[in-house]
Amino acid sequence: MFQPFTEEPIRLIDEKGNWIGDFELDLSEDALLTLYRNMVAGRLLDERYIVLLRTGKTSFVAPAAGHEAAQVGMAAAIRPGFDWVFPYYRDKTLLLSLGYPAEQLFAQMAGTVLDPNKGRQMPEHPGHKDLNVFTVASPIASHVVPAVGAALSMKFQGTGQVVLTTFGDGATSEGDWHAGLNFAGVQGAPIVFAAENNRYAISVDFSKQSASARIADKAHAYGMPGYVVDGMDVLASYYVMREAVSRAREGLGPALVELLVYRYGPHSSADDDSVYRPKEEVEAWKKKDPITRFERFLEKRKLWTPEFGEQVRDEERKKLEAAEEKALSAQAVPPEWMFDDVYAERPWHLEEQKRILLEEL
Amino acid sequence: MFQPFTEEPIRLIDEKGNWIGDFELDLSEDALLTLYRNMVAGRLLDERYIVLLRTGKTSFVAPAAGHEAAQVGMAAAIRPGFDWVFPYYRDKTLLLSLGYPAEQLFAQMAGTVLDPNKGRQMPEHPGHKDLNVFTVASPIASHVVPAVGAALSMKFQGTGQVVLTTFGDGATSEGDWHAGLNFAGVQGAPIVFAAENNRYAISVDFSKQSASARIADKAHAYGMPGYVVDGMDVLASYYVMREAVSRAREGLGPALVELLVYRYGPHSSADDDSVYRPKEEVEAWKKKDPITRFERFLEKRKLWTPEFGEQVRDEERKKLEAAEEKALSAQAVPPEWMFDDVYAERPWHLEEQKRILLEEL
Amino acid sequence: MATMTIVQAVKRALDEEMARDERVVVLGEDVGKRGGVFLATEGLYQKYGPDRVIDTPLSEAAIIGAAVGMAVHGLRPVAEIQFADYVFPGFDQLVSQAAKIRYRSGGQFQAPMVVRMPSGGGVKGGHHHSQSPETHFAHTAGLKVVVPSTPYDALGLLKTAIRDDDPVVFMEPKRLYRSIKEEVPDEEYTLPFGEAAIRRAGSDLTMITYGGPTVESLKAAEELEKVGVQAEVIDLRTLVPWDKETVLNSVAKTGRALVIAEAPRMASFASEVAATIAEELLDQLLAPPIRVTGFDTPYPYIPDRLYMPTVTRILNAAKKALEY
Amino acid sequence: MATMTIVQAVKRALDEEMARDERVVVLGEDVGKRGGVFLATEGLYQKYGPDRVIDTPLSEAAIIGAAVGMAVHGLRPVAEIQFADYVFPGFDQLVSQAAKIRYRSGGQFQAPMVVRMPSGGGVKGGHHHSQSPETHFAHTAGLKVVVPSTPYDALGLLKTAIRDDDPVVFMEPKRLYRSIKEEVPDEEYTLPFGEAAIRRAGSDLTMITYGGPTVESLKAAEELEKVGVQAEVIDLRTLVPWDKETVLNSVAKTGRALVIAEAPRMASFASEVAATIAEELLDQLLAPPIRVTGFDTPYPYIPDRLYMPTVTRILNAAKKALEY
Ligand SMILES: Cc1ncc(C[n+]2csc(CCOP(=O)(O)OP(=O)(O)O)c2C)c(N)n1
Ligand SMILES: Cc1ncc(C[n+]2csc(CCOP(=O)(O)OP(=O)(O)O)c2C)c(N)n1
Ligand SMILES: [Mg+2]
Ligand SMILES: [Mg+2]
Repeated sequence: MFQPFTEEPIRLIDEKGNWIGDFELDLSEDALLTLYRNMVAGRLLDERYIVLLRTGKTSFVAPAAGHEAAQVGMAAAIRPGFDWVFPYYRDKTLLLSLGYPAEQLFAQMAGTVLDPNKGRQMPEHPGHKDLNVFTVASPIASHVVPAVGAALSMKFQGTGQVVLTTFGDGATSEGDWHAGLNFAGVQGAPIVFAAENNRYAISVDFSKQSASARIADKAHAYGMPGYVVDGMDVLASYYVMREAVSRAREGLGPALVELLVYRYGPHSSADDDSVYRPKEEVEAWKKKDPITRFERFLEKRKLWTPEFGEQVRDEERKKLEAAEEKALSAQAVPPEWMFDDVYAERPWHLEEQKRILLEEL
Repeated sequence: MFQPFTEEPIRLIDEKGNWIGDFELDLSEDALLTLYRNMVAGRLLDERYIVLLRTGKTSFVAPAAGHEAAQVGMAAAIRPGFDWVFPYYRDKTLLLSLGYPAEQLFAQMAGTVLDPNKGRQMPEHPGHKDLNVFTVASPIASHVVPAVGAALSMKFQGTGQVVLTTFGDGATSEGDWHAGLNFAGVQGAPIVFAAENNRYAISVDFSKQSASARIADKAHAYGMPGYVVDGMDVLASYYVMREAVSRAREGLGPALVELLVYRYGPHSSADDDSVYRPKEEVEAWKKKDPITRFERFLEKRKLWTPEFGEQVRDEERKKLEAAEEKALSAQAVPPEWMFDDVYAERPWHLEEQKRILLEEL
Repeated sequence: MATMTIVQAVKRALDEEMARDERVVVLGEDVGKRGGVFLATEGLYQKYGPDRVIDTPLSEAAIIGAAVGMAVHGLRPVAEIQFADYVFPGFDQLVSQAAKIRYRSGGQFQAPMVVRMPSGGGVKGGHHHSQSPETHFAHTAGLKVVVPSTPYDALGLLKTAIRDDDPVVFMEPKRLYRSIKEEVPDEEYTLPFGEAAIRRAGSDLTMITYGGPTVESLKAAEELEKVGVQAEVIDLRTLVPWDKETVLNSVAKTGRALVIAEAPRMASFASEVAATIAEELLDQLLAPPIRVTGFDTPYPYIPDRLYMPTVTRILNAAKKALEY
Repeated sequence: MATMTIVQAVKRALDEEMARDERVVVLGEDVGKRGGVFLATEGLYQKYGPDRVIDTPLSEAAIIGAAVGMAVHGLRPVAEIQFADYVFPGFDQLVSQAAKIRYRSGGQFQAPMVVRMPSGGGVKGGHHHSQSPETHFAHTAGLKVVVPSTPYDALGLLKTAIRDDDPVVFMEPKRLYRSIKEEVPDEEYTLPFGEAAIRRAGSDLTMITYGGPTVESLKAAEELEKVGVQAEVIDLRTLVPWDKETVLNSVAKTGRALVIAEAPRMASFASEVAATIAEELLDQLLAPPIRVTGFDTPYPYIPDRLYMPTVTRILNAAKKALEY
């Protein structure tokens, strides 16, 4: 049982890699290594995206390096394909860890027909029906209310499912964020709200975003517990999320979990972060790298060596390369698909407009 | 210095009329009697409105009986005509106490030319430039963000003014309410947010509105103090508001004050409250009447007798009758005024449309 | 056959659909014990309980947004916005989530939901209880928009809306809620979207309208009959998709079109219909298509009814068209 | 004379107005140190400080709503919405507060404020970085709507907007931000609202457009010239109020009108212009007014530019009008 509203973030591994939890670790070696592998894969995916951008294969990237521990921890805390996830654009590692096929992620980045979303949105906006991953929408926090609606549906129908929804620190300022958490609180909806607090919303630092010391404090307003977690610690992220998820599943209602992370890269490929944050700050956070920290932990348990790390990286890189190759060699989404899926059936005015387009193609 | 986030509401007069404050009352007898007179006048105004409705002179009333102590206390805590007020539709006693001319309030109820708002809105939507009373808008909580904007303007320009904005318990669920409080918190804006918590938003009781025990608790989310006050106690309402207003004026930032009140009447003249709340509940609250409670207090200080009470009621009734007479005998707003004030100057399309209307008149 | 009002028809549609399909849930402000401020959900809470008739907190974003999530997860939510004027705090949920989830997911997800709202003026409600915001919805690809003007249509169209797989904005002209009574079959029926009703046949002039002003249009047509002019009155019933065919056939026949709506004129749905008529029927027009609409001012408290197309204003426009 | 882009013109207008009038303040997401994501406010924070260049929390309702309050209290706020697509969470503040405060207060209060927003497509932004929501604003009485298409206009019109006593929505076609360079006078100037610019004179066909598609319209006009057709291209520049006179004069002369805009067609501002032309000029029309617009789908990522009126699509429509 973790305490909500703590002064200090909940942490289970210290910077040197020591377990500092006050309970017994109950994860198998396999499970621990999966967490590790997922973080590595997420980091590599992020790097590949930047290569795609440089080579003109995609038009936009939202770097996620630094968010891996939080995202991998969350992914491990839910039941993929059973529970639902309402993610935001910086969640590639979360999705990959949930089993989102990498080639479909790449296809989304490139707009090829392998994207189950049919290339309808800009890069970094995946979504997957079979995995119950609600397709990302750009308007910040707008997915939080639908997430609550889905949770209410689960509650009313007694499905035993839980919703996980994620967002950044900036998202907490939007009215819809408030509307969602408030409604969830009143109804005791089975949902976990996970804030990936990387301290910046593009250039705006958290002190200009909110006057509460912690995002977790905001849970007071909604009658739910608010946990603040070291989001560079994959085990803390996992265990707190696991507890929040089981509370929700048992009918004890929603929780807000704040995961303190840092984004090493700029906000997006369109951003220049040097104008609003000092290089030293970035460097200082890089020293707290979540992957390195977990490597130290695994090493102490004799589960990791530098060679093993290299091997994992190699294996994951190969998988991603194959996926990328497959995704990018698929056909580009054809223009006339534009007229599909506006409605379940195409009404006359869209038939007319499709003809107008075909005329000029 | 009052404590924020108390378990029990702050109270200075007990039910029997005893002063239970732990500091010395610093109000003159005149000031105390003005508070009393304002509550009486507000109650009478409310009653007159209902008569107006019955006689077809107005089309809508939002009964405010039960809110008098809170509203009168607030009014006394600010500097009328210097500070700004962003009220909501149930604030007739607040406005009257601020010196809003009664005939202009009646004119707004009836849509005659004496309404400085030119009869543009339904009844219970007053506003007054000279008094810095922002004209009420129906969409719940939508005035809270402009209120914050005005406070920021005061801060940036160093005017020494403060904003008071009021709203009901239901308003706290709107996204705009959140957006406003959050921005005010970040900027330390000189504003006091006053919740008139009458436990119902039309039929929806507070437990379905919010899972936090108190509205005041929500202040945690915005890094500001949240005070919970017995809003049937005019002195508690006044003193807590006074403190919140001076904090704001001194640059210590915003506060949220929750005033626990009750509305004796239905939500509005279009409502039947018997379907959602028991008569006994209403009766129980009537026993806590804010005017009677203050009469007991004044009586103990030898400032009140039943005869004096009757005299005040008579005097205030006469003033209101004269005001009503004046307001209602004024001309009805002429239809073609409809085309004024859409813009500072009337553009061609409204000239055209005005001609269309004149053609048919 | 039972005689009923529009608000009764709405209630019956909700009740029948909730009984038929347990995925149908109702949510909104005061829809529970209170039965809605217009009593359109009266009795449903008592019958179906708090998990299917949900009193929400006071947030239109919560109402519409939660409906999207419920719909995506498999329910068939019917959200009530207490007055159409209050849809705007939830507008982003409607345009960014409800309208786009099917599209942006490549058809993987869908949001079969209805957003009901009493709309229009004539109830002395001033600007925030009188607006007709249908243009905002019609301009948003992905939404369907329905505006019934009779009890029969309200019942049949609301049932269709609930069964439809797309988000439907269902606008109920509040000034007609109780003013029109009509016989409605006892058997269950639905009405298709995209089919206008010819409320009155005529050969000299076509009035194209929907919602509240259907009443004034019919009155104006009666007046015109007295002077020997036969006006055809078309009630569109659904705006997206709208029944272009019926409109064009009629105008091709009469050569004269009035488009009558109570929303403000500028960039309105009425302009869409007028522009389409001009674009497709230029040579058959004996007079320009004339729009008779609400004015481009906020909806005023005083005057109330004069803001909307009055019978006189419709007749003035008809005169222009006939004398052109 | 300095050569500048639209984004530079916007920055200069803001800088000049802030220097001229200390009531002018700028607020929005990332407008401070970052200088805005398109750098339209670059350097202003450093020059005018955090009380006049305000980085807001991530809430469009906070941005627009606070601007209303500031304006009512005497400032002249210029709010930036990072992308026009993100105006919707703040839409209620725009329609219920900004647009109506003058009216509902009987002229006692006013909200002299500008809401700037980069709008339109062509930047591979998919549905939420590409929309053109001007119709929603034009349909809202109480708002003025301005859409410049050149650096010269952006500068002169933004200065007018800041000095105007009404709320002005100022939409900046983001795909033109840096693609057009133009010489702009060094001296200060303003441009009036409600006056269209005739970008190209012609006698055979009138193209009425604004914002982004002004570029494609001019290209199409050049193509037409090659085949001996003289197209007049009118850039409306302001939508509310719009310059009906210039439009009608031109169409009366050419007899043929294309209305070209990139917003979706249904119930759009383009429909307003087409309907007005039909209503007022029926007898002078040699062909129906044809709308060339964005499609009634959400704005897709793929294809990007094909969603908007292309030169080919404009030429196809011109052909129809000419061969009618
Ligand atoms: C409603 C809305 N407003 C503005 C934007 C533009 N925008 C995109 S990301 C972003 C910052 C988000 O910050 P945060 O929530 O902290 O997430 P992070 O990117 O840091 O992970 C902004 C302002 C948007 N997408 N949606
Ligand atoms: C945005 C919006 N939604 C709905 C309404 C309809 N409405 C009017 S008053 C009200 C309840 C308000 O309750 P509360 O805030 O508690 O204030 P009270 O009336 O109790 O004083 C509702 C739902 C509205 N005016 N505005
Ligand atoms: Mg962030
Ligand atoms: Mg209340």
